[in-house]
Amino acid sequence: MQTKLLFTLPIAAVGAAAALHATAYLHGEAKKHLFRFWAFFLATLASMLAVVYAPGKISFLLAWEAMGLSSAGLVAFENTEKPVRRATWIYLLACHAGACALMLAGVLLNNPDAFLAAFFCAIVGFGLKIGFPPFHVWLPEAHPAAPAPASAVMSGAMIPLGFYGLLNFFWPVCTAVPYNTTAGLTLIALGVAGAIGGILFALPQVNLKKLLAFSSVENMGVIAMGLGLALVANSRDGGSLFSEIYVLSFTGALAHVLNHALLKGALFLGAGSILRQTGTLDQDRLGGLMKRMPFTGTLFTLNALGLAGLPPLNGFLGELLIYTAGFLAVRSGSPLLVAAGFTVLAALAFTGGLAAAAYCKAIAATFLGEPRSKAAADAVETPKRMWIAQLALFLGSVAMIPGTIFIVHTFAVGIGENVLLTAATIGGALVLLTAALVALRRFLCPRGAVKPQCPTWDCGYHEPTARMAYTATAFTQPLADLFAFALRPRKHLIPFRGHPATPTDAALVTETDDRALAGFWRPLFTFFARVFQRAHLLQSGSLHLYILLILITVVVLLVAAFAS
Amino acid sequence: MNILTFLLAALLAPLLPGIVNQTKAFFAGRRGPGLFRLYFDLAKLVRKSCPRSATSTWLFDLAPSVSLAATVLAAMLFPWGPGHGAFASASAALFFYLLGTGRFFTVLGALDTGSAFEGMGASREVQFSALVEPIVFIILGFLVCLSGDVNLQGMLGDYDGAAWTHHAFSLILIAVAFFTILLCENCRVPFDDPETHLELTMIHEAMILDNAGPDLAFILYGAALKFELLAAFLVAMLVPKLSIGPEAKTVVLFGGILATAVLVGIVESVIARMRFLKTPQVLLGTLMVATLGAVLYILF
Amino acid sequence: MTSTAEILLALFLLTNIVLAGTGRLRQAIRLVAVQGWMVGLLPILLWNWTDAGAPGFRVWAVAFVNGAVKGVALPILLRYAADRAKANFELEPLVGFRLSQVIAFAIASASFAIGKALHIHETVASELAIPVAFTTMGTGLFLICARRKAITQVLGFLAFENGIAVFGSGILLEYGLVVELGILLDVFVLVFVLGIAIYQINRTFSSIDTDRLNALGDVHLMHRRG
Amino acid sequence: MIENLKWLLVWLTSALFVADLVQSVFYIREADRREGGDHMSHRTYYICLSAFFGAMVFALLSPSLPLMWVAVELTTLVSAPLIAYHRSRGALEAMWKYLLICSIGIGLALFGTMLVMHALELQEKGVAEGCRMWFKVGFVFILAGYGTKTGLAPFHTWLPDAHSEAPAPVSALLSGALLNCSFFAIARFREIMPAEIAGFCDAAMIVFGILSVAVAAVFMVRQTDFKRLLAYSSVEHMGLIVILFAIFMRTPADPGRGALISGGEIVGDAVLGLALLAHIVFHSLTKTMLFQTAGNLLLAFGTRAIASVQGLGVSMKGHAALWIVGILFICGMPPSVLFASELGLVVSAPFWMSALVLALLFIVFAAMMKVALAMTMGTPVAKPEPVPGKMMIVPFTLLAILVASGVLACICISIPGAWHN
Repeated sequence: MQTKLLFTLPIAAVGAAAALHATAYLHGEAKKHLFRFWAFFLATLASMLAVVYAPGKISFLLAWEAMGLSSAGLVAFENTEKPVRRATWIYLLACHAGACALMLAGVLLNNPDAFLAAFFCAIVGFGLKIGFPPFHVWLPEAHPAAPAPASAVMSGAMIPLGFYGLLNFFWPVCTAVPYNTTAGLTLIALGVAGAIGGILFALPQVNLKKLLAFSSVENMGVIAMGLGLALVANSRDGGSLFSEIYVLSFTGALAHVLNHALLKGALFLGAGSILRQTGTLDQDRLGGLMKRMPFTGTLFTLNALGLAGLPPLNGFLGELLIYTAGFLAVRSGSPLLVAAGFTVLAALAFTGGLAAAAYCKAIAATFLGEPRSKAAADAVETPKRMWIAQLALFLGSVAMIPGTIFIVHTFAVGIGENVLLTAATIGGALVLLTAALVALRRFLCPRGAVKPQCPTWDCGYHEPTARMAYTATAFTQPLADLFAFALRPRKHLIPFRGHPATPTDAALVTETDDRALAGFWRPLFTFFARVFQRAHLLQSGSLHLYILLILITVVVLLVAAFAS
Repeated sequence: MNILTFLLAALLAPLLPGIVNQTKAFFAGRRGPGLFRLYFDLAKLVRKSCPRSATSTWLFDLAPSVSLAATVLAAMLFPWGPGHGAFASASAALFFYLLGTGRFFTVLGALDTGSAFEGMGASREVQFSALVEPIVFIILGFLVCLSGDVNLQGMLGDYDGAAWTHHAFSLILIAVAFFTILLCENCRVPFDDPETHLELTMIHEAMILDNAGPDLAFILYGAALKFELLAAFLVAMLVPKLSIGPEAKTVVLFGGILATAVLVGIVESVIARMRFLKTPQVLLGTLMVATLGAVLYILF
Repeated sequence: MTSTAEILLALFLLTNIVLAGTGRLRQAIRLVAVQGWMVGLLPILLWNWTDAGAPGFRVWAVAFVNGAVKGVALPILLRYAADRAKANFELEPLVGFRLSQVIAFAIASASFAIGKALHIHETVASELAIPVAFTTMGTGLFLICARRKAITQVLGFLAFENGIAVFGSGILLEYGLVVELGILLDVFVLVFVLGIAIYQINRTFSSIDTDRLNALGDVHLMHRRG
Repeated sequence: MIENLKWLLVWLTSALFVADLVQSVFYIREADRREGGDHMSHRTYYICLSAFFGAMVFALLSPSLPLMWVAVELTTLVSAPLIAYHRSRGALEAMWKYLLICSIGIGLALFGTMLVMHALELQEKGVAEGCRMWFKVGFVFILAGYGTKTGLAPFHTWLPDAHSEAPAPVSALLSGALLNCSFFAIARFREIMPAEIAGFCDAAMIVFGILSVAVAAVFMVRQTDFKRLLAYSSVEHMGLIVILFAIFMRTPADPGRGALISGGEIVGDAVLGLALLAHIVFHSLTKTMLFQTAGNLLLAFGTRAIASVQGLGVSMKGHAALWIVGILFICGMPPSVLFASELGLVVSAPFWMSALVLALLFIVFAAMMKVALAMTMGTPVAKPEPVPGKMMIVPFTLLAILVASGVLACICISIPGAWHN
């Protein structure tokens, strides 16, 4: 029941905020388009609730399919764009494949001996929604394609429902002793891959929504790590320490579900506002929006800070719980658990560092510096509704600070509660101290002195232009190059042309595709399509061939008949 | 007692860069700027006004205060003296994430000016810190194993000296790893050379090109404090529970901090700054070292 | 008199082999006609005169109609269709005549094997009937695959039907009426429709060469797209 | 079971006949106006259509196996001219192939009928070991013969050509009614097979069912002609139906799962029985709706090439809705009754089979969705000449029925234990 409520909260919160945002976001659309959007939007929300409150397996499956279909309708909203069509196709395939895997999982679940098989089927089925690698392909396609409010709901509230499914149907058996080690290690492995892979691919993206989509993969990975660690801890039938680890990392994961829902929802809404005001999401063409869209900018910064998991905001508390669980696991002495603990600690830390980098880049490239295009230069603040929606979600996540503490408190774990309380207190202290220092600074150099007076110092060069500022691509280039073996960025260098005295502009364009799609799924699909097309020769149109087929088949059948 | 030691540490912080510089000066055969240079600089800076770039926004104004506040709070969490203070159950994760928040804002403040050089510095900063994070947490895990306590104050030196006789090897490995991190995080040679004044080769200094006056003072002091913190962490990590009593440990702690500063000075004067491209490699090596230390400790 | 029946069946078998080897349209049609007469004769010859007495009117009727349709009407119809479609007299094989004969022989032996496996029982009027039927059907289908012209395919189909008829009269004399009617109706309307079809095809394609009849199909579409 | 199936199919066929008759009234007039050309007279068309319907009902209700055979043969003969309604080269070729392949199939079926009847006679005479073989061989020929008409791979080769060349209502009737009738013939023979060769028969049917689904999947990928696509989807669904039937025949009625009771005695497992019936009915309805929509599109664009039909969402909204929803339904997306029936298959079949079938269905889904999206989304490449609105009446009516019953079915199956009745 608690889990039901816990997964309902994001649906309600993000849904409401997204609806508010959408009223302004879709302003000016044609009436029937509006109708289509709202129909699918409400259908999506309804089916998500149905998923959470489905009484049985079949009804869950139905609601699940309905959720996929209605949200596909949202993805297909801009139905005349070619990439949108592709995204819709990929998304529908992901939904359908997931549903098939879930059917099989449901069938296997009836047979207690085949639990692990069922579990792996479910991992595939739910993973296709959650976005475990390599099943995450649809996220970076569908999120940029869908209207921002839709992507907010999908990323914030829909994706984690996969975890709800796992908790709802598999947890009781997962936590039982024979299976939990395998299940836990699987989740940890997927989580590590998802978290690190997701954030690595988020880093070099220039499309803001793509970046956010990949960071969703990362956050889901973090949640999976937490759940996995909980399972592994549970597998050791030890004393209170193990149950403590279990509860800590379990609650940590759940808290992260909520944080991710609220903050990522808000971030997607912010991206939507930017798209609406500037008409582009290409970060190398944005910049300087903090002056032009102060509310959106500030909220985006704060939400990003929260989602990067940094104190004082709530994003940190969830991760802190998992960290603490990791420390305890390291201490626990059971080799498997110690290894798991170290893995989770290192992976989580690495993810945290990269996430900070990614969000720094997102904020800086979008809002800071000078605008890099006319569209960005002419942008103005959005209507109130749009940033109020984000503000609401941000405040929600702040309110989650006591909320998280309360959750931990209800599970009555001494250490976790203290750790959280201290962290929250320090967070408050951080805010206060910052305020004090700002006041001190204001006192030291009064208002007049703070006024902007000079251009940015550019090593003596006096006419700095936006072209000189570090672009998003440039900012992440060192890390992107460092991990080029995984990211495989595509670089086109457009060299100087013409006479050396009057050269044309040169340019270097770097794109980083999703490797899972470009390196695995697309080749796979193309291969099969090719093979099948070869097989079309059978239907070449020659009547003789057809009748020969019949003849041969009959003979084969006869042989079979006599053989059996 | 605890408050007093904290204040002492806070006062002591600006001394450390002075010590480093004097050491380097000694090795270079120069007179050097003097131990208390930074105190004078800070005193001068707080009296200056702070001009700021027309490009920048409120983030630029806020960044120095936030990062300083974060560092100070981290310092408050640190067990300077005996008798655990208010934050007995503060997690080590919190300690390092506070520094992370400080860095986050420093980077944003730098990028806020839209300067290419500051972007360059910021980019390097986030790259290196991202690579450092996992090393830090592996070391923390090791400390948890060592002390059996998950809190910052517990895991620092709450283990008995016997560990040194049994696990000296892994302790040394971990110490080396952490010292490398200390150099990297504080932008010291061989990762970064605070002395250089070519923007292209700077990290931390490049990020604060546009800051002046009290802002700069905040930043410089924050940097010094961070340096002191990490040094203190290193020392506290290496010194086990002493039989003489906790007060003795405080003395050892501050002595150790000064010694570390001298050590850093020596390192800076004997090796040169390496190419940025090599940094990830070095950090990877450090990761190996740390992991090795932890594994060895667990296995034996 | 069963022995005569078996002689007839042996001849029937021969017609198949010859049919497989023949190269001329009219000759092929003639062969099919001969098969038709034999199909007509079979019920009478297979009739167990000694203890069943003289066969009733039904058997005679079936025999007569069979012979008339398969032996007379259809060949005429076919020839008419062939003339009307101005088909030349060559059969234009896809598989050479000698090879065809070998294959027909193979089919025959295979069908005898099947006949063995089928525990042929005393209810069957003649041991030979089943294998011969199998052979005829197989040859017919084979001819459909192995000859190019539409009209030859009709011919093959007729042979196929003859095989079924042989089978029918071989085993199902007691209650075969409905089936026989079925065959007649089938063949009747079939050839009628086929005649029209061939006529249409001829008019539209100016040839009844079925190689012209493979425009439809996925490969073709593929090429058109590519 | 056969009784339920028979009456169900009679009603279904009549319903489809009415639907297609109404649609024909609009369709062929419109088709002549647009394409003109040489075509058969309308009177002949309607006569043939009615005769076709009559023959099918006759086939369903025929008391004896030979009569059923005669009726099925009749369906071939009267539907052949319908396929060649337009005397175009393509149409004639399609008719020729349909005629020849189906006649051969029918011949095999006749042969099978004879064998089986002889086997029955032997059975009466009490010749056990002999008649088993006769039954077996007989069933082989039945499966090959009627399977040709049912469109089971690899006997399906006539189907895509005929369905794509025939006028839309005829394609709808072929796919919706004719295939079922010949499937019914197979079912009837399967029912009288003795128990000891049941294993062989079911195995054979399952093999052909899976083969059909696989072949359909293979040929749907990169399909460029939307009517052929629908035709292959018919092959796929016939395969599913045969699989369902085979599993139904070999699954004993299990009171735990509930049993299907007809005429007082338990005839088999309820889940599978209902799934089978539901699948037959709703495949026919959905496919009829789709073929009629496809016919309208064909008239509007004058081509069956998918590449030139794009951006329906902009140019022909109503048909876009029909098309996308219809294809989602035929792929078994809820709320489609086919979802329920496929679920029934998955839960009752052995695991490997469910997995295999689901994988194949996934390929089908991918191929069909690619086409559906390509046609409905995007920007128009060719300006269609829209068809009169009255041509959408029947498809939309069918759609309404489908949605309503689908929702109902989904509610039913989602109530735990709803199967037990």
